[in-house]
Amino acid sequence: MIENAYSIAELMACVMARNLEDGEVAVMGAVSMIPMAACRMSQLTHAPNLSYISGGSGAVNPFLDPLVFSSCDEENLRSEAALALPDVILLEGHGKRFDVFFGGGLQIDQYGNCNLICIGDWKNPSLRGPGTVGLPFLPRSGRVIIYTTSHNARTLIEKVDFNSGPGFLDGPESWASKNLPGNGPALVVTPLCALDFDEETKIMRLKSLHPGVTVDQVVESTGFKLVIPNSVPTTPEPTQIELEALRRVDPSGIVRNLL
Amino acid sequence: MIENAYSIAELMACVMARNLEDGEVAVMGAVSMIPMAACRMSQLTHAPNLSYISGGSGAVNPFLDPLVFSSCDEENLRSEAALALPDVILLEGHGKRFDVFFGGGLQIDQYGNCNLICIGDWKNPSLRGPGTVGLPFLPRSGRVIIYTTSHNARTLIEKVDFNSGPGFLDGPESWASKNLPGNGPALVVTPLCALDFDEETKIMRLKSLHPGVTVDQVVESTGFKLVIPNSVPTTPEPTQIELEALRRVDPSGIVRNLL
Amino acid sequence: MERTSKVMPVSQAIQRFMPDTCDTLAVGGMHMHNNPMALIREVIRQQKKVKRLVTSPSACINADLMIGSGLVEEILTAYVGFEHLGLAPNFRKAVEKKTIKLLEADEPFLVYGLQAGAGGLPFIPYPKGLELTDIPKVNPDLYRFTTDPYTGEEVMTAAPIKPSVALIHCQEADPYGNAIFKGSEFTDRQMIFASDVVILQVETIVPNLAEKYGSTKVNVPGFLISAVVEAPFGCHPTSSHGYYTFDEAHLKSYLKSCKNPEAYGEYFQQYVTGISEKEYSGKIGLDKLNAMRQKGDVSFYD
Amino acid sequence: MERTSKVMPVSQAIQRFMPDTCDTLAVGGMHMHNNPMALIREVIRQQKKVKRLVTSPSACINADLMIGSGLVEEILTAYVGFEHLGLAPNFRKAVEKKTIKLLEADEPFLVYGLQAGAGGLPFIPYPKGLELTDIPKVNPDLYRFTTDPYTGEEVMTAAPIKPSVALIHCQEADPYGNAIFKGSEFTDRQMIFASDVVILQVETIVPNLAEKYGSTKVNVPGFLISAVVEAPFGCHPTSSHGYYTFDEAHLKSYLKSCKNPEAYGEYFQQYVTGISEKEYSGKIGLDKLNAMRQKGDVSFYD
Repeated sequence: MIENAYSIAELMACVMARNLEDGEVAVMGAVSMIPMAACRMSQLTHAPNLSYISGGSGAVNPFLDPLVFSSCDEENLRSEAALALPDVILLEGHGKRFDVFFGGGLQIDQYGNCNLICIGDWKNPSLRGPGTVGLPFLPRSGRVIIYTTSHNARTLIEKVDFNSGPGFLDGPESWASKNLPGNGPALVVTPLCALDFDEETKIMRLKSLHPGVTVDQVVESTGFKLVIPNSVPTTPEPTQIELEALRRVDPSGIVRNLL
Repeated sequence: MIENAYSIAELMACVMARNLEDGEVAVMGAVSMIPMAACRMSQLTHAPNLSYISGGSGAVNPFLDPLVFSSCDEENLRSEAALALPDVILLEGHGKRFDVFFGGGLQIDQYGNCNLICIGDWKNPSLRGPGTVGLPFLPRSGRVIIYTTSHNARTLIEKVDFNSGPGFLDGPESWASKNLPGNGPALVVTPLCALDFDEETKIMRLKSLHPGVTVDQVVESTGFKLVIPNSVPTTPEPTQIELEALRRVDPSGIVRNLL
Repeated sequence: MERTSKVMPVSQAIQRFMPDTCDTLAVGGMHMHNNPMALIREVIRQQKKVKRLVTSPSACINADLMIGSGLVEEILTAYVGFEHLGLAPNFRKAVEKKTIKLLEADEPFLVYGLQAGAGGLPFIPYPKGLELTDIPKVNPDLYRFTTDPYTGEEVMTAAPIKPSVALIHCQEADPYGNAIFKGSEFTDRQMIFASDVVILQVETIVPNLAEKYGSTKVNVPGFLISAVVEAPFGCHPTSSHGYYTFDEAHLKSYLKSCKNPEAYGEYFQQYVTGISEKEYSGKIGLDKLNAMRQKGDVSFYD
Repeated sequence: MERTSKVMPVSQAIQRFMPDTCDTLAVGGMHMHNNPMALIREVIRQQKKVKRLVTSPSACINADLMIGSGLVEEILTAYVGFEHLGLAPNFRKAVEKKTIKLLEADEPFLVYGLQAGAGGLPFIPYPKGLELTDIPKVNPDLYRFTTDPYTGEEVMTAAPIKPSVALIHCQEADPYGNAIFKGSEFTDRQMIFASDVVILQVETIVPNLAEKYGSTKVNVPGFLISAVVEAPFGCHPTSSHGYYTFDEAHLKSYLKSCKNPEAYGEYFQQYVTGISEKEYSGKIGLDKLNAMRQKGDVSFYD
């Protein structure tokens, strides 16, 4: 018997997993415990032909029983195949290899641009972040799933201080003018809600509220004006099947205890 | 006891081997039985720290006991290390990785330019050759050792019909103007003689005559005016030590029976 | 839900994944090694046309047989030959008689071009000195020049190569297309990464490939593979590294057959068009094939 | 004549092959894995200065410790951090306080740049779309633009990276420098190919490495290696793939020590400058180190 109580990080994993389709190929970078769990649980439930590459390790379809913290951990290499990092970079550059790229940032703006570089001016930052690693590949990926464990008005802001992971740039005109191979940001998953992007304005839109969260709470925690539909559904709770798969992937509760 | 009679191809291998120094790194392409034997015998005699890469196989320091015909044969992989072909191309492009590149051609001209493409005009060739493979890297290699098993006036000609492996180009001025990382052709080994290049004119120069060969014979067999020094020594015959090493490398006589 | 196997018969793989006229076909293998002959023979049987054939830096019977079949309009290559056995007769004839268009290239062009194709790079600039051959003069479409923004100097470039289909031989794969090269990879892995569709032939299908060899040896990810064809001895008459050596006698008989059209027709009838791929190994003789199995310690490559 | 071994003690390797002021130093390892810490600690002990430090796309304590030592003038990197353990304190402080010059890069810049350096390529042009970040604006020396000669479009370029010295960890090497990565290679093999001088630290020296693993697994050729240093547990507190995992408690204590200068000085005294590299594993405790050995089936990676 699986305990039915779930954590918010587990719900976030389920929201991501539901967005993944059978046969797709996904890739993720560092500190990606939730996306890794989402991919692996999807393989065990509705998407047995999903493939995913665990960041810098180059591992293709890690078995991840159990899940580990580090994207470059050798445990990832208990996998179907493994690529040297330069090969992963080839795949990321190709433009048609990845259906899904998981991204995030210190800041995420209304158009889904991400920033892993700094808060404030680059020359004189109030906070120096770690650096952007592979996020510049976002415009060459099928679609981008953005996630953050901090839904607040400092993280979700109107415009990133530094664009290190392009989303819809300055909005629909600038995006369209670039004619990029990727389809841009598609989904944002936070501890409060799931969001997508308005087709016309390319501005982030509330998609579903996690159980117990209100629209006001989301609005207050967001640093820009979200698109709010007339009726916003509640994010479905994890099903028994989802929880079973998730806890098989993550028996030690790495995701479960993350938030 | 080693039989002291030697074949011309064996003598050619010895001439090449004597040109290789301890600690150097050499590379060769297809149909390279003589250079491969020369490298391997050098390791067993005077150059234990010589390294060599056997063409397309990517094998580093094949043990080659015995020698094989094909540069891409799996037997080459009985070696110290092995690289994927794109890695060999990186090394060839670097400009400081290889001290020696073994080259050759359907035609070799007075400035050491090689041609593996065609006889006659490219658009209307009287003979279509196989293609040039890696010879364009010659100007980025420390020095080039050219060899041919056909010393005649059709092979050694004044100007190649198609330059697919640059030597000293159109002579000293054009060579100097290019300021290349390599030092150009250094040695030519044929069944009749060894040749080097005049320091000033960059024209091929008779260096030593194989036993029993005359200057006239070489001149008649060469399609351009060689530089002939006043006195031309005879190529020293293989020593007992050289023959022992060579036959250890090539017990089945692949090189021995080549010519 | 069940995971979908990509394993299928050779006829189905070619039928399904290769268009009747293929824009750019890449064939793997280098010299007389790892040539995906089972796939190539089937392409000829099914009379699929090829607008542009791309080879490794050193092609052999893989290209020569296809050219001999008359299905190839143009070829991008740096070498077609039979190494110590001599020139490639059909390639030579077709170029000399101008029945094929030749896109002359050097080895780095193919390596750089495939890498650019694989990585979405617009081109690869050459190291200085490689522009000194006559090749850029005869292939100005693919060899071009631009400015090095760091030095201001002019540099030669290689165009990206993006094959529509690649035919590749790996020694072993799992049913999902994850695969290994037991010996040399040549440019085959690059072709896999650069191509839209990859049809793989293998000696053996191994369900738990990564457990057998360790995942880091399995460097062909299954998601790049469209079909897996089990074709034991499928490289014959070329070698399959770690499995068997090349059939020198057969290659010589092929070369000899090319000297007159009747003999070539007979070779074609006997080994290609007149039989199915299933019948091929029987035609060669299983005893003979087994005798070519690598005699030495193949575990050396494991 | 005898072949010359490249094996030497860590102190000798750094003394002999690293200049007192190193133009460009590349350090291998990614995140908390395969960091060549034995070599790095020795570089700090010998107070070798570094004009430019180049890291893998994700550096960790390898870069942070060197920055903390005050020896680094500028850094070319795409990330310095401790993954799930948080930000890199010395890197962050040095950038915020401008005591280091930062050459901001992204992951592909490092991969492309090392490849260009390794292959003598003048630069690598980026795939379209990667010019859309703000990085090229803040690093115009290294990110430049040229014309794609096939389309006429403007493309962004990555400059070649050619480190004067690289410090790299491989799991095993033979005495001549032929070496293997048991797990992931990250960008370490590229650094080896791009650098003028490579100092290698290994867990174990294995005389017949190619016989043990098969030559195709041995993809670091000895002729690129200047010195081989045997340094068991030499990656501590980071992991060595296939040998041992990272020491999370130690990494956390390092991060904590960075919060005040006294504690950091004490850490330095205790683990770096106050002891020789030989004493390091004793300081950590061999029992503890052995307990971190990979528990699972490491033969999976063989």
